[in-house]
Amino acid sequence: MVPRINSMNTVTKANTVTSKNTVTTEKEAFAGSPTIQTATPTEISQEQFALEILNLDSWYGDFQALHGVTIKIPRNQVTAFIGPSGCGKSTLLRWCNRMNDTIAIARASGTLRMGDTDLLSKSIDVVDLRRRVGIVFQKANPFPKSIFDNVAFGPRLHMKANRSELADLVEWSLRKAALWDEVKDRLNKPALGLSGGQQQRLCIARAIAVGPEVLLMDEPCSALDPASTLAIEDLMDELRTQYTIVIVTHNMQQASRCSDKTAFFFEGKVVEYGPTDRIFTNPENKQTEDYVSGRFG
Amino acid sequence: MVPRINSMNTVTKANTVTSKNTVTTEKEAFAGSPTIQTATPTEISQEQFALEILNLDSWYGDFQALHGVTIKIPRNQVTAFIGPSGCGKSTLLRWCNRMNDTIAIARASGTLRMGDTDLLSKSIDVVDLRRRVGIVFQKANPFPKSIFDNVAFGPRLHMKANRSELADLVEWSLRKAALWDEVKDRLNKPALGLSGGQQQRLCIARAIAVGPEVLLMDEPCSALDPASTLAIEDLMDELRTQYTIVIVTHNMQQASRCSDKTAFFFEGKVVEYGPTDRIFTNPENKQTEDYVSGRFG
Amino acid sequence: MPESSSQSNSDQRSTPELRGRAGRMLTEKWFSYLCVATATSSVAVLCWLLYSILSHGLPALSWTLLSNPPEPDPEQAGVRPAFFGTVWVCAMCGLMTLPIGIATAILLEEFPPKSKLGGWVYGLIQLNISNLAGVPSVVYGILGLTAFVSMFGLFERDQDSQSSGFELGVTYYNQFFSEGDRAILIPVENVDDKLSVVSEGMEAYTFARDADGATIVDYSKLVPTEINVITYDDPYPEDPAVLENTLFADAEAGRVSQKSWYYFQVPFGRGVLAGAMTLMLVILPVIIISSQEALRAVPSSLRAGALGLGATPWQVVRTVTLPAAIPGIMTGAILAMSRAIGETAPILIIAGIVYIRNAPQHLMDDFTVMPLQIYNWTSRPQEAFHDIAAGGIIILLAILLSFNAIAVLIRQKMQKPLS
Amino acid sequence: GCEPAAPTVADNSVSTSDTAGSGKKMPVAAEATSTETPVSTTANTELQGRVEIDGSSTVFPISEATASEFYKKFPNVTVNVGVSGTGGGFKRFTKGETDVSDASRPIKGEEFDAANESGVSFVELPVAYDGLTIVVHKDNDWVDHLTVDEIKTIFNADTAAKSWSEVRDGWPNKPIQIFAPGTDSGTFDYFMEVVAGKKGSLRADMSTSEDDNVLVTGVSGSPSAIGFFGVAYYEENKDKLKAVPVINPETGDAVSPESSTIESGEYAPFSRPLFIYINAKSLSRPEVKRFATFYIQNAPKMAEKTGYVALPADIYKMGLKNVRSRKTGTHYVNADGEKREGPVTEVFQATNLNTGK
Amino acid sequence: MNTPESTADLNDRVRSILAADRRSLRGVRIREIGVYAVLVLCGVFSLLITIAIVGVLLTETLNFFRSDEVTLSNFLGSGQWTPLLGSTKSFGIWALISGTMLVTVIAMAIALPLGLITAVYLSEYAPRKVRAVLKPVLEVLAGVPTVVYGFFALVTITPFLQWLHGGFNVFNATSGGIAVGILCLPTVCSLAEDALQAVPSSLRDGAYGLGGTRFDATVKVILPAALSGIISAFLLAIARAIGETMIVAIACGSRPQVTGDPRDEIQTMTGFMVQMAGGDVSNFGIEYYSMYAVAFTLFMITLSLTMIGNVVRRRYREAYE
Ligand SMILES: Nc1ncnc2c1ncn2[C@@H]1O[C@H](COP(=O)(O)OP(=O)(O)OP(=O)(O)O)[C@@H](O)[C@H]1O
Ligand SMILES: Nc1ncnc2c1ncn2[C@@H]1O[C@H](COP(=O)(O)OP(=O)(O)OP(=O)(O)O)[C@@H](O)[C@H]1O
Ligand SMILES: [Mg+2]
Ligand SMILES: [Mg+2]
Ligand SMILES: O=P([O-])([O-])[O-]
Repeated sequence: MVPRINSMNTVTKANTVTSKNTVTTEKEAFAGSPTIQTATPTEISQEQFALEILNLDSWYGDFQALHGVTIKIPRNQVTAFIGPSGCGKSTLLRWCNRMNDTIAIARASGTLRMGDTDLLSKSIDVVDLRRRVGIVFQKANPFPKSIFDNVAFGPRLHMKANRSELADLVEWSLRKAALWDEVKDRLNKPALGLSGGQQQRLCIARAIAVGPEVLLMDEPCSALDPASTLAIEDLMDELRTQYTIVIVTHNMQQASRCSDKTAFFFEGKVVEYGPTDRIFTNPENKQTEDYVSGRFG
Repeated sequence: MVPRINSMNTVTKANTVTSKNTVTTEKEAFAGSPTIQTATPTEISQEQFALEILNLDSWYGDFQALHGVTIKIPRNQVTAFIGPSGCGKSTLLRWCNRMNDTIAIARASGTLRMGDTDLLSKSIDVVDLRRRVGIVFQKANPFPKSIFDNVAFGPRLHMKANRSELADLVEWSLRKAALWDEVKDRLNKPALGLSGGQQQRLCIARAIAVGPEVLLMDEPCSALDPASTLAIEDLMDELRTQYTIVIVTHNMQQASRCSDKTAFFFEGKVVEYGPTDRIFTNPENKQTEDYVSGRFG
Repeated sequence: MPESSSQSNSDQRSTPELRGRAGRMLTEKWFSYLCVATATSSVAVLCWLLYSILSHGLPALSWTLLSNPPEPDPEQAGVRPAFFGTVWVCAMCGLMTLPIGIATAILLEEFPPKSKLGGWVYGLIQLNISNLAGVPSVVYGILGLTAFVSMFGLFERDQDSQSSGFELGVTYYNQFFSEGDRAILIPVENVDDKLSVVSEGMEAYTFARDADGATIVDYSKLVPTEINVITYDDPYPEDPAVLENTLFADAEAGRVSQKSWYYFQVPFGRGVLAGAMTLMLVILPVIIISSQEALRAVPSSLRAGALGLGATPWQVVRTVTLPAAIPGIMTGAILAMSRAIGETAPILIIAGIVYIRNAPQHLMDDFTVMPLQIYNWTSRPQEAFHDIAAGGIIILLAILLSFNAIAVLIRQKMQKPLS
Repeated sequence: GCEPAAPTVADNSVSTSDTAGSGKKMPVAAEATSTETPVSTTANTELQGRVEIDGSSTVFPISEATASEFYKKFPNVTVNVGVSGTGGGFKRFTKGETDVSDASRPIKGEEFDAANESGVSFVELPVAYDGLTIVVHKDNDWVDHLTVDEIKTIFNADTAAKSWSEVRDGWPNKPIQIFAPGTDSGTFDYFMEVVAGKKGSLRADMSTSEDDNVLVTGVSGSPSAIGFFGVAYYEENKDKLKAVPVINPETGDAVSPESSTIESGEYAPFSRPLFIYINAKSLSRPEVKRFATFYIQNAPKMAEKTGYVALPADIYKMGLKNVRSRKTGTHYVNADGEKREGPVTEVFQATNLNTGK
Repeated sequence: MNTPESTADLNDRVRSILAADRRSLRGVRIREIGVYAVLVLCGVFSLLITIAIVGVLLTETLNFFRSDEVTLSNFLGSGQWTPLLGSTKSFGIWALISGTMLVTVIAMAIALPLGLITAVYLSEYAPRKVRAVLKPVLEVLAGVPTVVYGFFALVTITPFLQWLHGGFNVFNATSGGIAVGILCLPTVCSLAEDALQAVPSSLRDGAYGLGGTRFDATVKVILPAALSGIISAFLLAIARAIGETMIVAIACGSRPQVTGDPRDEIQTMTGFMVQMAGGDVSNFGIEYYSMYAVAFTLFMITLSLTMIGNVVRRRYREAYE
């Protein structure tokens, strides 16, 4: 156990440095991204931000979970949301692809934009939205089907792909999720036979198989062991070249290792938002400082 | 919210210092504790340790949860157990008052002594043991009865107290648990109407009402907000003058704030055990260092 | 709270005496004895019940009991028509109830109401289902009698018309019985026509015969035949071959019909369909509730996963929730069906006590079911009938136990962990 | 097979001879075929159809036994026999729902009217004698016999004896429990007419059931109980019950219900005929016609087999003739709608036939 | 497959796949609406059943009361139920209700204590192996058809009772009551056990942690906490006993009377309905309608019991929140 933990620490540190330096240069390595047909080059130049959240309020029944949240999430970077439990991180995330629609008492007002699309409007097609904004949850939730069927689930819903196209797509997604080599010989085995970390990567593969532009991750590593966490962090690092990633985490170390920007939430408000380096080394706000230094929470 | 958190930090720091210095002197303020009739003065002088754990192994079915654990828990001090999830902290705690008897598949071998009593022996009277070794759980679990009945529950089982004696005992316990002022006007209201923090303090009051010598606390604050956590920490600080306290916590800050000694567990073994100051500032073991500095877990 | 104590320091508090342990331990012991004794007596009751049935019924168990129709002579009596009646009724009942029940459960669990009014309606349906589950089955029997058997009296049968209100899946023939004891069948053109007068040259059929000369009663293999019509003045034919096709000119016909298994008429009458629909009322709430529980047991993380991939609610149900819940639903359905098999009162109300020799042939056929046959025999005073009733009970219990066993198997084998 | 029995019926060959439904047809030819052709001895699978029977529980054993025998000959004919009591059976029969109605009393005027109204005509067939048997528990050692008056004391609504000591001095002071057929029963009607007359009524605190088996169970389980039903149910349960001899009001003798006394009418006033009624329209169906003739031919045998008593052969002959020639109507209701009283041999005469509308 | 070139190929291919036409959302949406409509129809079906029950029972009951021979005061105020016999017909529903009540009381005297204590045993005391055997056994008991219990009552319980005490009738309330009690026992047991199991184990831990014995934990903490669940289990069992038909039809007899003597023959509401349907009357007349009036009364009684049960259960759900 000991060596694994040590190696984890070293490797992630190295990664963090690399990725941060290469964010801008790697944007060009865009070919092969499924987002290319929806995000045309002109659009890219127009907007720097994948998601713009302006003054968003949100309620569960009478309880206000978010108070005037304003965050602009940059394209092709990793943005981390941190904050104590119950501060509204997940709520905000779940508005970004309208997963909150499944909660009858959830309401929101304010602006939540993706390009020109108002994500909060009634008329928006949530099915299409969710294809464009994928989500990965805290607990890996593979379907009780085969590995192949898990990844092919989304494409089957949305595309008129034939068998070989589907196979290509599954392979590609699993490769992207760094899972291909581990599962290529047992694609027809039940996904529930995979380990926790593999399951979580499978869920990521499943999410990218429908070609989303944004990938939301709600504490994707909190149920995983250190080695799997490491694998997921590496994966995020690779995916950021093609996807805009938003990650919620309770693990300060993780946030500082993996993200480009960090937002600190407290009681439904964004207390501080800025480049990760600054938030962790030189926070402007006393609360932020207390939190990131582990003095409360 | 902001001022509260700040004050919390300052207050607890101050407390920690005081309490550590006064541990030995406050031992004398022992009169009036309900434990007096079982713990005679001669016994006190004989033994420095409330609990002696020597080479304890424990299994759940075939799974070995503890491997040769050896810890001597000093009398009238606070001992903290820390370690990643699943490392066996709760298991050890639950052997100390044989709560593990309720789990059919749990077994243990080794030595677990309280004074001269072998706590693992078959012949031991677990009912009396549990009176002497109280336990407080992670999630407050007040009975769905009135506040008074909750606190009086233990005494009614164990003592031939008349009504006024019972009332005295309840008041005394609630005062000790720093809850009396908040609930004295609604003793007959349901305990479930209290806030989370109050409920947890009620559970502590309930535990001390039967006059235990040792108080085991299994992550008593993990479900609480910062203010309630602060209140519980203050309470522990006061109780250490009369009780031996063992606390399991995931919160490094809490362990360093409140405890006199700390044991770090990893995969069923005690990796390091010693004075809290040393464990947190100058750990001997690499794993311990990684853990307390938040690098893994 | 005495005033003094609120002021006084805890240190002056007197400590009450500890209670003796012996008394508590004694209570503990006796209570545990009581529990064990009670649980044992519950098992003992079951054993008594089983013993009482086995001791009566085992000697009566025989192939005769399985294969014979009920007879006045207990030695000869059997449960065949009742057995097939049960099979028919329960199969029909399952076919109707499962889709409706599962659909209702899906509606309530997977399609949350979108508006206040919708929420109100859902609440009403949910409340209604839990109430329906508590309605005694005999009340359903009475409802079935009015609603299905007689259809509120809306389709009173016309005496002179041969047909009922509405029919489907039936071909009528006029059946004559020839002088040579053969059935001569003449197709009926118009159901309301009066019986025809026979004349030579009519389109007529007889049943085919196999090599041994035995009749094959099969309407699809009818053989066209020439009929020979005579009057009383004609000489009576001697030749058996001729006699077989000979009818008197004033011969009268009976109506026989070839009814497909799906023969359908309105009103249903006391037939299989009415029985099945009545049982449907009885077990529908059971199936809805158990399906709801099965659906609820599917972790919502799976739903969230599918929704997050852009699946519509129905796609979520079809591809994720329903497959995951199927073992649970099946288990519930099987248990509900075993309830249907054992139900007596509603069937008794619908069908009455009848002496039926044949297994039902189609949806509208008269029927009896195993429990009803058992009830019938139970109410006879002779011991011999009690014994064959017990034999019938053993058969019924064997069916039910195998149903339960299947349910348990499904629960254990097929129910994969979902997360 | 049923060939050898049926001693009182001369025309035991009808099963093949009546095929065309013609009364004019010569029995000669038929007789010749019936004894020799194999068709009559082996099962005939050609005949199809169904016969729907409902009604009296008293007649049920005969119908059930007949249906059972009939099935052996004609396995493709479905015969369903229900038990709703005579009255219940007539309610369905007069609406045309059933082909045959069992009855332990003749049809009543109002039932006849109902049948006429709905266009149902029928052939009336007496099938057996029954002795309405009054039974007590087999351990009952005090009831040696009962007079009609004592029976009235027990059963009449106005006297309604609570205990046996009220019935006759010297009998024990035990409560009387009564098990009686339901009000839809022909037996009930018959008993009520004899015991309570046209206007009176029977007491209300009796356990009633349309199923005579339940009555047997009841009486055989209660030492101080009394009940009544058709003799067949007593014959089947002789080991559990004791039949009470009834004092014949004319002769003053105590008479038990036995075949001889029932047949001779000595078992008065409780000797009575049993009937079946056959819907004339159904009778044109070969299977019903077959069943009807089969019923009549085998009635003596079946009656005896089930514990009843066969009627004089003439009555069966006449019944058969009525079936063949479709002589519909009842002999028991006169033109004014009144009931015609008298022994069956006198009433069941062609001259008495009331064909209705 | 694993060579870099093929991976590049794969990227190209996938790009074109992802760029290809999407499935028409319109078709999906239309199907969605269609499916929803079907589901709603099925959901509404259960409402229709209730409407039909109430409608049928109410109309026929009104027909019953429209008759001159029936008055509401006689129906609700009298204990004489003689629709078929006697000089004057009397329709006093209390004769039937009292029979039902007698049977129910006897049944519950058996089912409630036995069921509850067995549930306590299963939930708190039984070793896992015993539990693994006992639960299926009780499930089997619950699945046995009611005619079987009726048979058992008539053929075994009644002779046993008569052997104990000569005063028992062949048909008596006790025999049927005992059989109904046995029938309800598994219901009570499994529902009460569910309620006990639903008590969070943290409460158990709390009680043991304070030095409580099993008895203390069970009687002082778990039973009170599960009380409303247990009560709703009891109510359900009572409703079941009231509605039970075949057992009472076979074993309790057919003499409607107001009596407290458990050895006596009685008739319950359900028993009367079976007697009617078993052929005593068909389709006409006041006696026939009386069957509906009785059914309506029965329906109202069981309905109110389930309603109370629902209320109790709802309150119980909130208990630990
Ligand atoms: N479905 C819901 N109904 C009502 N309140 C809810 C619901 N979901 C969340 N909340 C409340 O909204 C607030 C914010 O919840 P949210 O899940 O966004 O917090 P979070 O920051 O993600 O916390 P965690 O780190 O524990 O996941 C909390 O107070 C929570 O209690
Ligand atoms: N009842 C049980 N049956 C089987 N295994 C158990 C049981 N309770 C605990 N375990 C296992 O024993 C190991 C130690 O568990 P324990 O609860 O002592 O860990 P812990 O250190 O308290 O963790 P946490 O911080 O999550 O409470 C874990 O691997 C756990 O899975
Ligand atoms: Mg969250
Ligand atoms: Mg723990
Ligand atoms: O023979 P009955 O059933 O009408 O008495």
